[in-house]
Amino acid sequence: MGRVRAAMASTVPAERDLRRVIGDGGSIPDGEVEGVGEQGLLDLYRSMVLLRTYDERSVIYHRQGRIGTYAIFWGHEAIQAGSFHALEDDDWIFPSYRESAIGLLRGLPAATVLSWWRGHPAGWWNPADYNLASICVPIATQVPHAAGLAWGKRLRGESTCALTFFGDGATSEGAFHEGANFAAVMRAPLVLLCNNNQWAISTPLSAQTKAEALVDKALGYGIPGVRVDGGDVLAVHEATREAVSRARAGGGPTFIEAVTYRAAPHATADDPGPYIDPARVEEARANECLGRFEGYLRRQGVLHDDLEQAIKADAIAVMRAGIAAAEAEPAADVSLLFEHALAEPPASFAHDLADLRRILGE
Amino acid sequence: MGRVRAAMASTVPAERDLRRVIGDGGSIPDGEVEGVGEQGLLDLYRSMVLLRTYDERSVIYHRQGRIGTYAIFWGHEAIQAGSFHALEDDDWIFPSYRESAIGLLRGLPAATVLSWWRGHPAGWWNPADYNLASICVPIATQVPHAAGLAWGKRLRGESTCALTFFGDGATSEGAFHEGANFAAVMRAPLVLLCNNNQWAISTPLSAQTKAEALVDKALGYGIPGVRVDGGDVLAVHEATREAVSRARAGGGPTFIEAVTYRAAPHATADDPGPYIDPARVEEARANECLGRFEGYLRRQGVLHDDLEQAIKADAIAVMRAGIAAAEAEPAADVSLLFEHALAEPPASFAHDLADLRRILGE
Amino acid sequence: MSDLYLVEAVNDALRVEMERDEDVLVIGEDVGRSGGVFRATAGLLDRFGPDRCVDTPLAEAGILGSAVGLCMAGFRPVCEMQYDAFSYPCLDQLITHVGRYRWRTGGKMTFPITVRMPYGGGVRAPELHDDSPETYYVHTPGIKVAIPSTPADAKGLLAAAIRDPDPVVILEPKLVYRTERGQVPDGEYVVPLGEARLAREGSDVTLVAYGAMVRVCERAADALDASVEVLDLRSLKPLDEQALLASAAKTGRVVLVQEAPRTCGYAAELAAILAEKALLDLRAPVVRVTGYDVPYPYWAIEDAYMPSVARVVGAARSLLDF
Amino acid sequence: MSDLYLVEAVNDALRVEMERDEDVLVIGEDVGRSGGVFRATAGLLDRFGPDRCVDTPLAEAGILGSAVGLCMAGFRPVCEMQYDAFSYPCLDQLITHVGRYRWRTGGKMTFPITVRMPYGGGVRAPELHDDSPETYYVHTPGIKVAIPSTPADAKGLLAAAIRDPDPVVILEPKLVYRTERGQVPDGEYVVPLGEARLAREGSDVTLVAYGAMVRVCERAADALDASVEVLDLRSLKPLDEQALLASAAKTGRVVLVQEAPRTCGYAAELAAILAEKALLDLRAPVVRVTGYDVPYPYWAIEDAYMPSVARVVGAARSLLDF
Ligand SMILES: Cc1ncc(C[n+]2csc(CCOP(=O)(O)OP(=O)(O)O)c2C)c(N)n1
Ligand SMILES: Cc1ncc(C[n+]2csc(CCOP(=O)(O)OP(=O)(O)O)c2C)c(N)n1
Ligand SMILES: [Mg+2]
Ligand SMILES: [Mg+2]
Repeated sequence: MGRVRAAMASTVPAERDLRRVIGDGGSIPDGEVEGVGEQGLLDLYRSMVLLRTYDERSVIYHRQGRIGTYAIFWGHEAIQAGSFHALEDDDWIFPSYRESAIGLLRGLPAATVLSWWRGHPAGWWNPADYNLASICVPIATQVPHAAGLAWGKRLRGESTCALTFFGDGATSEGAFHEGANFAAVMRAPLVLLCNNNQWAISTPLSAQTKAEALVDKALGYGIPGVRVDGGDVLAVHEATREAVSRARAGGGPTFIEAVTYRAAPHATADDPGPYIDPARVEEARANECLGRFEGYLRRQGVLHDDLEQAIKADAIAVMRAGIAAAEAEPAADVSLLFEHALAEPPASFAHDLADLRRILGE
Repeated sequence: MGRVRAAMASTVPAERDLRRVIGDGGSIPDGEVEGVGEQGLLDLYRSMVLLRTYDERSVIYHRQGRIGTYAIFWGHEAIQAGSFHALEDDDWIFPSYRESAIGLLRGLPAATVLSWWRGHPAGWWNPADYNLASICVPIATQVPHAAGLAWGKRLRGESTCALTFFGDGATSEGAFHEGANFAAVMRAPLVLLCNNNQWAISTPLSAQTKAEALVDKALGYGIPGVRVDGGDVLAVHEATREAVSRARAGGGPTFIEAVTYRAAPHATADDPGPYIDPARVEEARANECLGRFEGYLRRQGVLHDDLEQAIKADAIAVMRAGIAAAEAEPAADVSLLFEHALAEPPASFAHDLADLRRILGE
Repeated sequence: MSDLYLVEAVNDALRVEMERDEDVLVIGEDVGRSGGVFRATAGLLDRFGPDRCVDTPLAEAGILGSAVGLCMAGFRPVCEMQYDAFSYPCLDQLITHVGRYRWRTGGKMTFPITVRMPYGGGVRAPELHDDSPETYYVHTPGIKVAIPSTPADAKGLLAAAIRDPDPVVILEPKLVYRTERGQVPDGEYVVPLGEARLAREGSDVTLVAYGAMVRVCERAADALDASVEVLDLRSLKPLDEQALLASAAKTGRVVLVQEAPRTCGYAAELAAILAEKALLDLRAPVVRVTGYDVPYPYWAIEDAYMPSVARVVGAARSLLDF
Repeated sequence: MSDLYLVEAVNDALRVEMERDEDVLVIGEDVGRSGGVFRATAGLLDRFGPDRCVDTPLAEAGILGSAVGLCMAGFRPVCEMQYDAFSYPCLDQLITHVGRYRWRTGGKMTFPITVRMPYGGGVRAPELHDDSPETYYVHTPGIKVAIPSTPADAKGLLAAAIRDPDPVVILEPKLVYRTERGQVPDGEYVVPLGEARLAREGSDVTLVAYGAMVRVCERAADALDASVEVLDLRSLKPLDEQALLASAAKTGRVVLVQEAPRTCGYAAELAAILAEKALLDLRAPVVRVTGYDVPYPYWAIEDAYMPSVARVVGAARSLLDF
């Protein structure tokens, strides 16, 4: 445990350059983000509530055996919602498993995402329908995809840009490095959004890198980098907006390090007990992003009890409908094993399927 | 050609932070490296001459069909010799194909290296005999090897360190990134020596990275970085010495960017005509590292004609003996196909070999 | 003897071998503080300290690449790849260096690297937690490959791999990590590479498998009204060719079972050996029961992808009725 | 018709397809300014500009990974891997994404990526410029693989790959890049994937090969005093199984030739198909003539590693005398 604490200590977020907008309701005053009015604030809030609700319900659904293993993103809502609202609808998003529900903010049915976690092909979607890539499971491998898409959009002369999410651990992978470098060299309009929650499963940031801050990697790619408080939705939003407009203006990619702390298990299968310091987790939970934003909205007089309840009720309704729809999905037909693997399937597929149906007594 | 020149322009080495010791014999005065006396200067010179001779002879041997394709390192001798002499004999070296002859400075027979380029198993050596890893062909893949060796030496409590050479293009590979990060995290006593000759075959540095300087990558690994004039053997030597002592003191790895310019074809098989600016090459050749060092040594009164001729004659003798010995090697027996692939070969190998001998009528 | 789950036997092997030889290091993602996502390395950090059980950065090529260097410093690294499909980033180091470096030194330097990983499907996991990548490893020169199906073999084969002077890849069937317990010898226990295990004797038809498919074949054997032989290969490279040919000679009917996609899967290699060396013994075609040549599916339909008892039974019957 | 070297036919195909479809991009290391280390992409930069013929950073996973994103933007990227053994860093993207992404979208999105590379030995090159990596590609679901042996097929198969909605890997035998010229149709020319070519008709024994080994088999056919059929597969996945089975049915004797290491090589897949579907046609064992299960050697001894005419002749004789 001693060893673990030692690690912990050095993974407490360095305050260095940490941009914030939301105050603490006391000595630190609230700021504002230019151009984000009451409507904008409430849009951010609705998105955060929807994500939070999705996450909390999913953990329950998992316990009830209604979805499979699930990667919890409790406490990451400010990063996801704040950056999302800096994008236009035709900008592309490349999520990792940690942002599995980001599509909900673009109208992707909750049932689709829940089906994905249920291991059901109803979890498929066409990335082009939502400008949203599939959920990426292998760490950092989505970064070159995002670089390629953004590069391609520039080649087409479109003003579209792309944003990809990845974690602190992901920055150790060659795929991150190659993707970030491609984006820089190709002047790809891309936002490289690093969710630095300071843990890669049980591996603390201190065992992942010796960089003082992950944002220091930006210089090595010759791109701008900015470091924000990942628990401050407005700071994330503002930083992403700047990166997006730079990208649209032909300024290429920006690396954003959004610093937060993983205050939940890595996934439903994970037990952080052996490796994480409960006190530090409590601290993070006490300071979690949704509560901070609610305090801000109330201090601004934008949020009041009725509205909060209405918004939360809507989110719960979305999830209720979503899980019901996901569970109403008929069992997937085994033909789906073969059907979409290739646009032009070989003869062997038909033979294999017939054989399989015979065995299954269909 | 316009496109190419544009690229060229931006690949002229930025002077930023470029450390130099050797002056220009005019306005820029000569410096000195503390602790490097006449003997040390002549050791560096002998090594540079031996490498230069190896390289120039090899190009001739290739034309004569006495060795195969060969990666030319003309103009890189200052980087190789300068860094080499900052190491002790039990420090490890991890070369790329570009440093194929670095072993000569440790007593590896020229015949061995020439045999390697002749595709002959006599080109094998035991890395442990010279603390010199095998010549690494896949770009940047030796970097994690060096990180692992250095990490292991630290675990053993030895004061040994390691140095690995790689190019500017190599910094784009995931293998470089992962290796550098491992070295930093494991506090491995390693010198990451980047030979920035500004070209990766036909790809200019400007198409490789948008970083203002490759040394800027060091910050992202949380390690010190230094940028030196790769044509200045004393600057390279001094910088490497500092990195080595930091490594021995437990300070972990250092990234050194040694800036030079590839004034020869990438390899004997390459024709730079279509992509390189001859004027820029001429400039580089006029300012090549051996001549610069000879000027310095003469200004210091350390070198005079007889000595220079003697040293160059020795080097040529080494190469004459080397190629003779390499050519005297008997043809390799086909059993070598199988013999060393596994410490415990499967039965099939004996059968395959017998079969092969039968076919070959042996 | 202890009654252990397969994953516990892996843990036992690691502990015993690390005690036996202090040059043995365990490195990988999450192998230390958490003891591994499957707990295969549980307790090793506390017992052997952070220098011998190392949580590495998240980079598989970095793990295997630095293992090459650790060998040069005299260590015997045991690299954990967290899951089958997450081992692919290390293939470049495996193919270009791990399998070739010894040859490159004229046999002067050995690379006793062990790469171990959970592999295979059927565990209701998200995408890319279900692959059977043995072909990529078996095809690579200079690499040995073993796949246990029982707790005892999981311990013995891993111990053999760690002691082996050559690089060995051990694929551990995660589907049976914690299904049935088995008797495992305490202390040092080695199962030599290259020796198959006759899981069941029979004379009418041979079912050849490894890893999780051995159980499937045993159940198929129960379901068949014939004398069925089940051969658990245990070691894919080196292969116990004699055991394969002997069983084929005995039954003349061979079903080859693998989870991996069919094309160029390991069953193809076995079939090729039979077609070359056992032709006259064969009383019926050699049939393969394998995963399909499609991406491993989402788990709601994974059971239809995995070779099932029914598919193996069907294949065996087709040979018996041939 | 033009009389071209194989590598010139590759260049011709790229030019024609880039003219035909402006979504076709050529990306890779040194494909632009220098026109490729083998000149396969010569002239494309000048003709189509730096947006369509792109010198990328030195990172194979980055090349293939960004190609996935380029497809999402509607392009048809043709990725050059500079050499066989330098394609290994891209295997992770290939296996985890290129071969699976279409399935992952329920077939809604296609990934018309072409990966092409020079492959194979015999060119007196330094280490790792000689591999035959087809198994790694063929075994991967969602990937098609073709290997031409003639200039005309090099053009036609590459054109087919570029137009194909699925990812296709083309391995070009660098040994025959500039050995013999061949007649190549001008302008648009497509050789459909999945159709083998009967290089030579015969009735006593079949030699099955692809790439540079087709020439070796033809020479072996000349050397044999028997009626020899030579089947040039051209496309490994999809495979022209009918052509293989038809020839096996005709001659009853089959020799499978590949440069790659034996274990789990593509010849194993062919042998397995024969053992399952042609058993009763076989008059002799199915034999493989392959590279050995060792690292590709230094070039002074590479001729002993490569399947030779003598080895193929020996194998064929053993079947004829069986
Ligand atoms: C290539 C690869 N290696 C290993 C894994 C297993 N794995 C899943 S999540 C994870 C940790 C990722 O940490 P980080 O990048 O910080 O993202 P976070 O989960 O904290 O959001 C690991 C190692 C994987 N999915 N992909
Ligand atoms: C993984 C890999 N990809 C491609 C190549 C082919 N190749 C050989 S040298 C070279 C350029 C390397 O440039 P750089 O790293 O700058 O080193 P330099 O040759 O300039 O010393 C390339 C692409 C290779 N050897 N390895
Ligand atoms: Mg994290
Ligand atoms: Mg270079």
